Amino acid sequence: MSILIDSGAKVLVQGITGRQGGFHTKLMMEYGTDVAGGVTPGKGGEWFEGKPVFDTMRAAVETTNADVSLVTVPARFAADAVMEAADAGIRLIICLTEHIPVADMMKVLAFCRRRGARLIGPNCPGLMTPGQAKVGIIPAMVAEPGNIGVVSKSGTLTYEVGFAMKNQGIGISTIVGIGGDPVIGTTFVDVLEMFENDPETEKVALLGEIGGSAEIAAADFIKNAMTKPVAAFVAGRSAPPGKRMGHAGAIVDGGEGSAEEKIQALEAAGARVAANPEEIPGLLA
Amino acid sequence: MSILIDSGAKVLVQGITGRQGGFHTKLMMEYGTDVAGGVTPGKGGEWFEGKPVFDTMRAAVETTNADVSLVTVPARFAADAVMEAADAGIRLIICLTEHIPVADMMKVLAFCRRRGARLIGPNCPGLMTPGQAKVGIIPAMVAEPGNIGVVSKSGTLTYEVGFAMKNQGIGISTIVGIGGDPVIGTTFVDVLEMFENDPETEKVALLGEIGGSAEIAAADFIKNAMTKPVAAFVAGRSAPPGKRMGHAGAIVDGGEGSAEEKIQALEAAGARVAANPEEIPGLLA
Amino acid sequence: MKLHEYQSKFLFRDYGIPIPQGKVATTAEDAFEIASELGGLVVVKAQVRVGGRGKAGGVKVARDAEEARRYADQILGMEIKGLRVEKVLVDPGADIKQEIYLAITNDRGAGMPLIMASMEGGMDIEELNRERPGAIIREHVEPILGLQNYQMTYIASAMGLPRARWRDFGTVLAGLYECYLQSDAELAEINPLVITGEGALLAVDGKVIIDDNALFRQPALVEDHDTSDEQESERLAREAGITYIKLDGQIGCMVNGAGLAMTTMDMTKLYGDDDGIGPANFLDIGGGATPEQVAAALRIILSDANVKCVLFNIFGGITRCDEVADGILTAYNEVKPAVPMIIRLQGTNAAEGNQIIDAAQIPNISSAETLTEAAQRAVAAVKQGA
Amino acid sequence: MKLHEYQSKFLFRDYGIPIPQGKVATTAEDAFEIASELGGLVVVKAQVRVGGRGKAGGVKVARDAEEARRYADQILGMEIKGLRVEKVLVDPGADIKQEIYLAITNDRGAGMPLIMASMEGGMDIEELNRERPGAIIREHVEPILGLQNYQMTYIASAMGLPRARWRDFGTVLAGLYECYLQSDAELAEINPLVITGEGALLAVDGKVIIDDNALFRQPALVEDHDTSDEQESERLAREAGITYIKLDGQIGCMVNGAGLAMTTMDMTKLYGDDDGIGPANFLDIGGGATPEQVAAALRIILSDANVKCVLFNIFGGITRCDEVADGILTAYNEVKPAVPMIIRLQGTNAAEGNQIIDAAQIPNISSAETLTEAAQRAVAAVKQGA
Repeated sequence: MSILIDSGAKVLVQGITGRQGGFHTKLMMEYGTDVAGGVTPGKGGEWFEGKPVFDTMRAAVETTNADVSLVTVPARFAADAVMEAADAGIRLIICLTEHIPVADMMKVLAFCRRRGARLIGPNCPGLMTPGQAKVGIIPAMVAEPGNIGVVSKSGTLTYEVGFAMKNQGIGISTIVGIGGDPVIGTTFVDVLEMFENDPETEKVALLGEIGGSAEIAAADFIKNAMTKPVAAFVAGRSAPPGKRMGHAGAIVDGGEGSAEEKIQALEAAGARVAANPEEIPGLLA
Repeated sequence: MSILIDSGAKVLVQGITGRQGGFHTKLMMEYGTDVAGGVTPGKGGEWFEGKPVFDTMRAAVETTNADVSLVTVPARFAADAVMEAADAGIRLIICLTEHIPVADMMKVLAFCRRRGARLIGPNCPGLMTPGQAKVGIIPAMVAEPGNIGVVSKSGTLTYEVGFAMKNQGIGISTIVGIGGDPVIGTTFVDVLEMFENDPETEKVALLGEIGGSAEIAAADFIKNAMTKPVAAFVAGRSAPPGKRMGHAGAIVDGGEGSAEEKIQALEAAGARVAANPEEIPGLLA
Repeated sequence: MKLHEYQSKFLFRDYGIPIPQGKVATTAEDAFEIASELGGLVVVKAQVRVGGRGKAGGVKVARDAEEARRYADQILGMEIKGLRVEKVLVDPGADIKQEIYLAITNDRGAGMPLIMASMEGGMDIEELNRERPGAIIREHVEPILGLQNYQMTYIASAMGLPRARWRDFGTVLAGLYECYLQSDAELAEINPLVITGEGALLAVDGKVIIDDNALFRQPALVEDHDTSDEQESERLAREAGITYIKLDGQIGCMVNGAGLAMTTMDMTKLYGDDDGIGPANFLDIGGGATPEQVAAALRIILSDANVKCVLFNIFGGITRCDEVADGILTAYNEVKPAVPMIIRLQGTNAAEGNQIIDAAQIPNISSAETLTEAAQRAVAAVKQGA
Repeated sequence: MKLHEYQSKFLFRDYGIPIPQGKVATTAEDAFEIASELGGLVVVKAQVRVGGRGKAGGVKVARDAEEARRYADQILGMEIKGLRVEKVLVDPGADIKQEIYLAITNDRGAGMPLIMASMEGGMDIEELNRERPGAIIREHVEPILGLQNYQMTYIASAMGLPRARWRDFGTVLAGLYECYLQSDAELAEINPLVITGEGALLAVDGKVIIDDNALFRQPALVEDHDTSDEQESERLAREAGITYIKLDGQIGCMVNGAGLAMTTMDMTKLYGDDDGIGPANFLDIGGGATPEQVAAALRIILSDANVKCVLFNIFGGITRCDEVADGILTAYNEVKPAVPMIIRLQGTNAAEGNQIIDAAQIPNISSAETLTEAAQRAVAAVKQGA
């Protein structure tokens, strides 16, 4: 099968009538994702690409029984949108929106946990289970179905690695883009655990980067709880300390979060760490 | 046995060096309650009646492994004290303090639920399992051990009924004073459920009053889930609507919360409702 | 602490909620001045803190300032449900297209703030709730988290508010929640919240009740507390720090503990109702009342001319009945009431307490054993005196 | 957004935290004036937003105003870790009895604010954490609930603060939490928080970093943003809305996506490090960059005289590589860089994109197939040019 989503996922798009929301809704539908409708407050009753638009998530969930939502609304409204989804009973919320203040995310995360909703992101490209469904902006062309699980903090780097794998005939069970923000809903460890328990996943590719200690926690998990092989890459070996490298979370601060310590921890845990992401397919073959 | 507390309960008193806290600590110890110590910020390291005083609940719990706390601090500090107890891992918190703002209690209650702590009160006389332990201000003389569970919104009315039962040779398994505030940690239904599941409790006396709908919920529970007989009294039949009768919660408002509707509901549920609390022992005999 | 309509609305205004540009008058002349300033149709509204002002003739629409003066003159000094009208609010007439109900209250059972909203405003919410409960949208707010934007959208959408009003409604609701929160209100109600002919929202009537336990952190509200319509005896009790509520019966009750105080009232009614006899008041003297407080309480009870008998009911738990008996005698000697007094002491040192009372041999004081006996004897004393 | 020490401390003052009565000087003469006003011992502190100012000679204790002038003259204009000192803070000397560390930061892993406190302040927290981690008290704050009083007592008690200081410490901590919260800080640090000889608390040094994502709701902080120590190229990039960070290498990088941009940097270093060759910058042009933005980015990259080669690495996902190729050529024609440029396009319409680049037949532009090839060729180009 896959983790988190499969062809049975029923998806609502929050901000479906927005530019980004609408564009990716079409691409998701083309890919075969079951988009049940969307929400734009004030536009309830309209239709978008043949799908109903609702004013509220509560109404949308009641009508469609959707269980997954994709948040594409601007940063100022995104925290509210995620909480609305969690409150409406959505089990899996994928938040693409970037530039959400960390203080808001900390509240949102506590709220989601209390409501039993899993949040992916924010500031992430979303999920794709090749051949079944995609929720987010990962391009269809970067992966074919297969047995490698991919989890990553980064967007285009993931596409790059997925595409390289595809070119070498290696397929993917699920790609999970967890995002590069400091506070995110789902961590490497969460996803590694799911892949470990997923019968369709044989090996895992982990794409990390500088900042924070999520890769160190991942290494601990790999060492203590994983039986499946892991190939990894950590971006930012050439990044200077104290400078934020694009992603809000990508900063080596007070000696914490350097690529070196992460690579060392991953290698010590038995992961095979590539110096060049183009080596990843080789490490998984 | 009993519900909520027995002779094994290890109790911390928050505000142990205060006038009220100190006075009742002595009475509880005389009764045989295992008071492990107390907390008064800034007085850590002192002793009270041979028991250690701590600065914080965290330190007190770490040192004593106490599982019950009694909050006796003034209203302005009580919400913080309850949260401190819940955060320190206390399983059962009894809050005597009256005049705590409802807004504070709503927050405290949400916090206690999240921490898995049960709160009794506020503005309640506490608990007593006759012959074993008492936590709170219920006078030792009002009850002997036995098989009647007593749950009540009120203090002196409970003593009155307990004393009347004692004079007729009827003993009590546990007395729970849940308090007369609008928002309280433990309701009639919670306590009825515990009595229903307690092998040492054979019958239950419920002492309610006007205001809110806790007695209606109790009636529903008695009807649907209780096998043990319940005798009840509801105070405030002569109270006019729109006037608050002493307890912050005792007000008939917008036609809701009258004694008549509560009595009707309890009778319809099969409870025997006394018109005079001095009839209660007779209804339980 | 219940606020007057005018106070509630002025408070709403502080939180960005639009209200009519009215003012308060204490004389008919003032009302004329305000109505003249406002021009056109005005509404003259009695400021008393009870429901049903309209039915009692306390709310009148005046076509001009002259008529406003006339109505104010009628309404000022009027008694509504026992309360004297000392102030009227003179509001400009509103062009009402739709009446909305909007309130935030504490939901006791859930332990959470509850928002109630309905397009069928104007009428009594209890009445609406009985007749068409489905017309009321209910939404809880997580007390720690506070009101979220999506909840406002949900309420507006679920109640069927026209979309063009959503934004303004959100402003009003957010303001009302902030008002409820910052004022420690147990109720903050706008009824009706009006949609005017031009599509604006306007809080035409308002009701705010503040949590008495939170008054220590609401100095501004306490300072503005307007008790002009309060009963004299309740004012005295409030000033003495005693919880006293005047009732219609003949038996003055003095009890320790609120639940027992209600019960004592109930007992007098249980045994006296057939003869039209019942409690004259609720009074809880609490746990550690001093003789001075007992005396003050006694004076307040006796200030009610209906009182024909005083019933003391004390259950001594931590409190010792002998000390209470001493206190009662001290108070007696100070106040010297002429009416019969029944004293029932039970619990800790009850025997000693009763001995003290009996030993004093005061002709109009007698002690009783049980609550039942005490209540029955109080009823009998009233009947005898009648 | 990192605040200067003086800004951090002035912000603290707004939240009731006591700070020294110092002022900022931009000239030695100003420093003399301030020191004269303050009287006695003063500390002259370089205002640059990097650590290690003291070791670099940017912090001096002056015995009098004359000495303060001399030190200010030395420090102003000094370069510390590549940043020019444009301002000094002149603070009165404090009578230091004890140095405390106190900070609130975002704990990423827990997703909660984390308070860190230690009686061993003054030194670097990372150093303290390595050497004596047990000396640091750590306490999480529930993000929805906020800091509670009992947590303050716990921290004061657990860190071993003398009891006489608990109340003042509570005021400072509550103020710092409020500051952290209201300012959307990701770090609010006082180090040291000093206990003076008289037992008062004083925030002698401060550091505040604001969450860039929250600047939209921090207009006052944005307005006060002091970039006097910012590098020219980074200022230009910031104004153009491009994420650019200058590094020390020779290969200018232009990439879409932050992770891929870091990776591209890493590849140039992987293949060039042996020859002392590496990335000249981090630059993420994002998803939908216009030709104008590409041109601006190119100009910024080339403003760095170290740059000997530019490497474009674009993975076209939703973005189409042919459109990116057009954009690059437009930018090229505008900027006309003389250095060699390696362009690597992959993903959607990569073939078409490469065709466009090749067809343009610009001598110093060549396309590469893979990232590895592109990085290796960029390294080779730098070596050839050297």
